[in-house]
Amino acid sequence: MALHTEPFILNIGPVHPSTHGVFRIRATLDGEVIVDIEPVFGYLHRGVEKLAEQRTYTGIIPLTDRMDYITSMSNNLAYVLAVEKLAKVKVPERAEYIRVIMAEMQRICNHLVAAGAFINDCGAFFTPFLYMFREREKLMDLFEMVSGQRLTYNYMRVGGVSQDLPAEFLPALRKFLKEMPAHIAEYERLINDNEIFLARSRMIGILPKELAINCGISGPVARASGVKWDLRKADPYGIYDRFEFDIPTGTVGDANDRYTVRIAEMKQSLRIIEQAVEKIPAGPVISDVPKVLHPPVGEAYGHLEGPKGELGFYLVSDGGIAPYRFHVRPPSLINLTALRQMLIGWKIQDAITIFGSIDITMGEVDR
Amino acid sequence: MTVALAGKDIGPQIEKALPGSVLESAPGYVMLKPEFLVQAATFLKNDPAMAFDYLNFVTAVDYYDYFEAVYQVTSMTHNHTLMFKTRCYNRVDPVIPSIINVWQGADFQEREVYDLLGVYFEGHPNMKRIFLWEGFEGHPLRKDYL
Amino acid sequence: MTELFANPWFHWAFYTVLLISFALGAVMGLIYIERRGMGRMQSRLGPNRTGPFGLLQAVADAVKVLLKEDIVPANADKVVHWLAPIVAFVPVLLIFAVVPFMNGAMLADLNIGILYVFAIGSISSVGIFMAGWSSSNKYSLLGAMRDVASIVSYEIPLVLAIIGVVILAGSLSTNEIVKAQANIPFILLQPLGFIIFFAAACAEINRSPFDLLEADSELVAGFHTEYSGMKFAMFYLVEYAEALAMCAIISTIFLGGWQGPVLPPWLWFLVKTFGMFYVMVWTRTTFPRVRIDQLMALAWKFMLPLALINIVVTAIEVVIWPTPAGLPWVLIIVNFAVAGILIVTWSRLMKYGWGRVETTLR
Amino acid sequence: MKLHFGNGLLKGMLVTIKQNLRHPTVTQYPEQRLNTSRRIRGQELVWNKTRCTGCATCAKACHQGAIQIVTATNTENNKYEVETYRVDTGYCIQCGICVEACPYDALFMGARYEKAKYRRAELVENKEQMADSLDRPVSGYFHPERAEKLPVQTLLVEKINEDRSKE
Repeated sequence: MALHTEPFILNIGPVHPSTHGVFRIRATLDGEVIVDIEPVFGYLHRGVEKLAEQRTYTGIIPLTDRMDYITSMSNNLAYVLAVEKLAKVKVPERAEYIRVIMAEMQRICNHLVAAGAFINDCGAFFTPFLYMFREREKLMDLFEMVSGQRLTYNYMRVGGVSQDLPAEFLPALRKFLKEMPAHIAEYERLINDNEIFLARSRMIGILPKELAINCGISGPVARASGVKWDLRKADPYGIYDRFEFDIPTGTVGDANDRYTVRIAEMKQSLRIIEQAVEKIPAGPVISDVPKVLHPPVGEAYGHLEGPKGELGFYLVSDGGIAPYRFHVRPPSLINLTALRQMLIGWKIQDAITIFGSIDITMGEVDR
Repeated sequence: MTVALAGKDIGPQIEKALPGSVLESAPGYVMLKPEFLVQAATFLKNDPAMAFDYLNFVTAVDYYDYFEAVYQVTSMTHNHTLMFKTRCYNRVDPVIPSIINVWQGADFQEREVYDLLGVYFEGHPNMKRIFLWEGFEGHPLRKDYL
Repeated sequence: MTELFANPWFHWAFYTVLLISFALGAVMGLIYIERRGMGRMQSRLGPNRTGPFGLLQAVADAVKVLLKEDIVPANADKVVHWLAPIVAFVPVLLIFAVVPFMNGAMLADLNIGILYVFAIGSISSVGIFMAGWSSSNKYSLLGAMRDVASIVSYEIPLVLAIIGVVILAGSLSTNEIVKAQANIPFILLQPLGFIIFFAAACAEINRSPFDLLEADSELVAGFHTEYSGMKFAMFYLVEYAEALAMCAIISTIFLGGWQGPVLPPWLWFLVKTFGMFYVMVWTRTTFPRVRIDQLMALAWKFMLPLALINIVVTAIEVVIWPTPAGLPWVLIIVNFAVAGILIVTWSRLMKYGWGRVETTLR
Repeated sequence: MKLHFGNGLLKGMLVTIKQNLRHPTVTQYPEQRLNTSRRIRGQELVWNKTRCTGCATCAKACHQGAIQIVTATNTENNKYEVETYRVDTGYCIQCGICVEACPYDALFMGARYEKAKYRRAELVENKEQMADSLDRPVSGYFHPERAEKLPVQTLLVEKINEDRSKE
């Protein structure tokens, strides 16, 4: 006699240790196996797009800080790129270099959080997480030195950056660059060969290449599936065409590939920063831009390769001081498109692992 | 460098494949008729010279007398990009066909547009509010919402 | 004094008080070791504010938790919810009855001591299942189900791993086993048995990497999600008392218990127990958590056959070298070689990336 | 797929146990304080009465609407002066845009950060509370000449290296 069983609905979230914020997965379970999921968003919706329609172009920059609060600097940069495209503003050379340094530091910062949180989701009790946060702390010190705050930097400005680097910044950054490879090696020793970690992450949550492209997935998640697409190479914004770096890609697109791609990207970011630090010229850091900007009527889509994927801003200007329409292309939200396909058939524990390997920030998903 | 294809060049090609589908071929974008949206999108995705396999974003803009849906697509093989748009003049009950069957990436974004602007995407299997709760009145990103 | 101990009632009363105070006191020590040791390994300090070196942190936590409101969920099965922590706690305390602190210094020198340990020890999972079931919380239920599954599976390799020791010692009494280790601790003669026992014990008492039932990253807190105040403290106590009991058993049967030079026997016993616990803390700090089906697979496909092979090998060795005199180097080398070869070859049979189930909504 | 069971586990365990020999990263906060950035954007604004002309550029620049400024002519000496200058630090997000906007260098970010209050109303700061004074250190945000006078920021990169060389 077959035992009578019933599907079981489990709400993972919105307040749950592993949902990276206030995300909710309404999972239908058959025992421990996930039969169906429905992602539920909106617990952190603050209406950024509506708020931005009433603010000046400069006043929006702090809002972008608060979207993906782990990668504020990249958000600032993406928005500023869009406005510069809209208003056709030139950026001084030194500011371009500063932007590259900041964006790559932010990428390392984000990948440290992402990798640490991912291993935590695999069940490690905070050790890799804390090791990675130690290095993130060093980076945040540098960000604090430059911008005055540790998380919401508000540093980029239309036409450059708000202030020049302090004198003690570059020596400190060089010191960091010197010691960081040893730390990355330490993380790799700690967890990369760990059999339990491999068993939990390898061949788990496979995202096929075609599905990744079709779902508009970008960033490390897409690259882990073998999509060799990096806007820094494909559509070099700023001065990225002057730097030499590789695009690490994965082979199968499993959770472990997403993790290793992030670790490899950190090394590439270090390479870029090293080159930028070598070549950074002196000069002004902001071009002559009016404090209250009136871009011409039109529209612009500025995007960059953010740490989580393609982060874009679509701006429509009606010639006023505030954008007529401000739309964000949030990589965190769009990378979740394939979540359902990735999760079905796996166990709850795998669901947490796979979800962690996508690396989202709820501030950006819900905006 | 990604080449931003001019709508002026692409518009006639779409018009050739699907007669009567293009309303306007501006330098920056192609304006499509809503009825032909899904067919045009399929053409753009499957035509080997276009091969727009990657959907950057979907959004909509409220221009008071009409809603304009904006799509940006990129081809990863040819490394070029195109923006196409479509318009819906109904303000009470705006409907635009969904392109989720062409690019799955439109899933959450179309829901977001529906939630915040009230443009219903026909053919989307799960067209309901995404950020705001069920029963929320109005669509906040409309210009007349206060 | 000796006559006094000869009186069974006095013996019983003395050891009961001693064991309860030892269990409660040592749990404080374990919590301190866990938090400080883990803190240092994670490049931080751990609690260091309450009392000298933070020694009183566990006391402060206990007081805080006892003062908290006791919340019972509205849909909970109240009686079972209330009984669960007690059912979980009592068997753990009973294990200490057969732990020899010194030669013969134990509550009851049962001639089936080892068997008693495992018979009693697994009862606490009933309490855990009661907790999970009665909470009427889905996470609790999942955690409790996982606990039952893991206990049922891991009892077998746990007991089988010990049989090698029992063959060598020729007795089931814990005190006799310790006495048999006068020359050489059994960890050297039974390396494979030790590894299997240690891993299975970690699974049995739900310590990392097998802490699936309270897996904080997926099940919030597992079976005790809905517990608060005093009852939560009980579960916390159970967790560490179980760890203490297992460490005591491991040091008794594998590390030579109270045997050791220079230091007094009871101190040797404590050092070994706490040292064993530090190893558990160390593994918890380093390892991620296995998945539930991997946990089962590890028990049935890896540990069970290896434990059986270990018994066969030990039996053959006992027949060939009946009473090894002095340090049996040949035996040690053979045993370590067998353990290494078996683990490496057997692990090649396992592979990554399985576990996806094709499902349809029924 | 090759698998030597235990190899990676042991490597990881070696890394964690080695941490015992290294200096912990943490700082014991209330007793042990690190120097903050010279450009720190603390939880307050510092306002210089003499330099302020009451032009309200800061209030316009503030996208949070946290700054309230009322100017009036003093009839006695026929001077234009600031009657009210009020900042609701509860609304303020410390973005520093007002400081950048001020054309007369009259507004600065404060360097203090432990400013929790029990009531929301206490978060509103008026002219007197915001005035430039000695117990209200001014941060060097957007004012490099002020930044030079402040102590150098303690950097974790340097701190940990120092500690390691001592061992």
